[in-house]
Amino acid sequence: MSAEPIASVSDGDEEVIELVIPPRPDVVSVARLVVGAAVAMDPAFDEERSADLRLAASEACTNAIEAQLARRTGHDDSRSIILRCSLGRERIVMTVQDHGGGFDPDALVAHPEVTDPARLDHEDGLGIPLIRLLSDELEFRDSPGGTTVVMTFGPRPTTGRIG
Amino acid sequence: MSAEPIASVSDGDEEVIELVIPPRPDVVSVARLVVGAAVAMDPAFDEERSADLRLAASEACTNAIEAQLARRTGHDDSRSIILRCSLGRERIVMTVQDHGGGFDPDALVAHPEVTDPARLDHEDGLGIPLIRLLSDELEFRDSPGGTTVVMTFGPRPTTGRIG
Amino acid sequence: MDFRLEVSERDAWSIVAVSGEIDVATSPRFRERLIELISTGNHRIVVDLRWVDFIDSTGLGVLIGALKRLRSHEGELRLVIDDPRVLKIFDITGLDQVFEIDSVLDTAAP
Amino acid sequence: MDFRLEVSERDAWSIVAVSGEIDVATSPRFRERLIELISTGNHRIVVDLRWVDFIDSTGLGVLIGALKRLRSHEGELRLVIDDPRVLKIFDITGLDQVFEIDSVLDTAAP
Ligand SMILES: Nc1ncnc2c1ncn2[C@@H]1O[C@H](COP(=O)(O)OP(=O)(O)O)[C@@H](O)[C@H]1O
Ligand SMILES: Nc1ncnc2c1ncn2[C@@H]1O[C@H](COP(=O)(O)OP(=O)(O)O)[C@@H](O)[C@H]1O
Repeated sequence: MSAEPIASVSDGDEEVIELVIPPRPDVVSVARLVVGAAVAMDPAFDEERSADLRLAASEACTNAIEAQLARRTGHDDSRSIILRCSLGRERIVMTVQDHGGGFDPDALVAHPEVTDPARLDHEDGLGIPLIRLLSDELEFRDSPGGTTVVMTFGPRPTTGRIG
Repeated sequence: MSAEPIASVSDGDEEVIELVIPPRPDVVSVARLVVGAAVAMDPAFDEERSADLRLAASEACTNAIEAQLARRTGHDDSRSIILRCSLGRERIVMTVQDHGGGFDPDALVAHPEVTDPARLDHEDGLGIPLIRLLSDELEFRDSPGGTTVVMTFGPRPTTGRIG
Repeated sequence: MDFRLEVSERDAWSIVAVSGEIDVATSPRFRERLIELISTGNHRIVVDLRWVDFIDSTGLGVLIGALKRLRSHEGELRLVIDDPRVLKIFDITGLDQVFEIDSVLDTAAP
Repeated sequence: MDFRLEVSERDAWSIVAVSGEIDVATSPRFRERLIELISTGNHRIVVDLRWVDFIDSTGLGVLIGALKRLRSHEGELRLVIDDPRVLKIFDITGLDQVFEIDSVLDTAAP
């Protein structure tokens, strides 16, 4: 390495960190680590907001992995999952792309509210509602062989509740 | 998420984790985190060997970033750096690809040995010798616009010394 | 990944102390262990989450499943949480109204 | 990234306690601080690396530069290292023969 301190990169409009992982449950923690490190690059996002992004990343990657590993129509369990964080001005766009065969988010049937005793019959179904709450914008796009979840985050931490 | 435990991926021959980062000094720590997590997926590599791989990754990514940020012929400071860990059977191949304009590793002039007082005139020049020592195999390949460093590691920790 | 689970007894309660991260990789072990405890007759369970750094919806699902099983046995489930980051996910999902949550072990297993 | 540096005085010695990770991102601050100390007349320096989790060749380069500057002032540089992972990089580079390394602060700054 040179002895001189390195000039920092000319501040472009956007910086991208991308992580490509196999569809294995034990790499979701790696995804969270990378998201935490990416968020730390923007001082507008504090520790609490960083936790929101790590949680959203965890949920989206978990869904992507589950879709690819499930024996579902069109799934491809050999393909990688791509997590991408694009850092703009006080705005982070996080995308998770899978090859899980795709799904229709509008066709999802909502479970009863959590305070309804019948809700206890379902261990699942909290992932997408959490992502929706944590992000400022959420979009599910069809992409070749699967889905790309596009989540946009501003620096303000979540305060609302599901439902 | 489904309530059932997920079946693990059918054990292919190789699993790949890839990290794409901008050429910024503060992302080298992210590269180390990802390498640490990748190595942890292979139980044949212990904590000491994992430290070897993290150090080698740090050195290679630092060189890649410095080459891209230096005003050197052919460098491109807007391009990403790609770190890839391929996990095979008790063997990890780590590559770092940059767009730093390339260099000739054989033309590097070695500094005096560290015990020679004249060595103190150089703060640099320890990176590649360290990578060479830590890895089982090291290769510098020309790649479009820059270099791809290919490092191969077995599970045995380093015990030698430079020089 | 960092995940550990220890079970101890305290009067009528089984205390399940979890540490590390509860996610899709670790929750199968968490679920298995809770089901095993409940099916061997431990129907008053405290899950101590004070050393948990991270929990996502997979972990919440395990706790929901445990609560359902325990209720069907007239049992009880209590959680110990003192980290505001962990508490937040119960808060925003509304699950803080479903689980009995204490911040210290002494009041959870009196 | 996690990097902190604190300077204190102890008899004739300046003690520079570093914690966190020393790499290309943090070593410029490390280098600057050492140069500043030396140029303001502190010529007996202990760098306490006991709370350092990681150091690479960039960090070693900073220490080499500091040693050279101190020698030119008839000064002294000592290191305190107790973590075998940190010691290893000094060992494999041969720099353990170049720096005076102690494992406790008391013998480094007597
Ligand atoms: N990826 C790279 N692209 C271009 N030049 C490189 C690259 N890696 C190393 N070099 C050259 O090799 C030299 C020696 O590298 P190294 O041993 O790591 O020491 P240092 O980086 O401290 O100079 C560097 O100074 C640089 O000129
Ligand atoms: N990336 C995806 N690809 C395919 N199906 C998905 C994807 N994400 C979500 N789904 C579907 O939507 C359902 C609801 O997702 P979610 O709210 O995260 O709850 P859970 O994952 O616990 O079921 C999933 O069960 C799955 O059927």
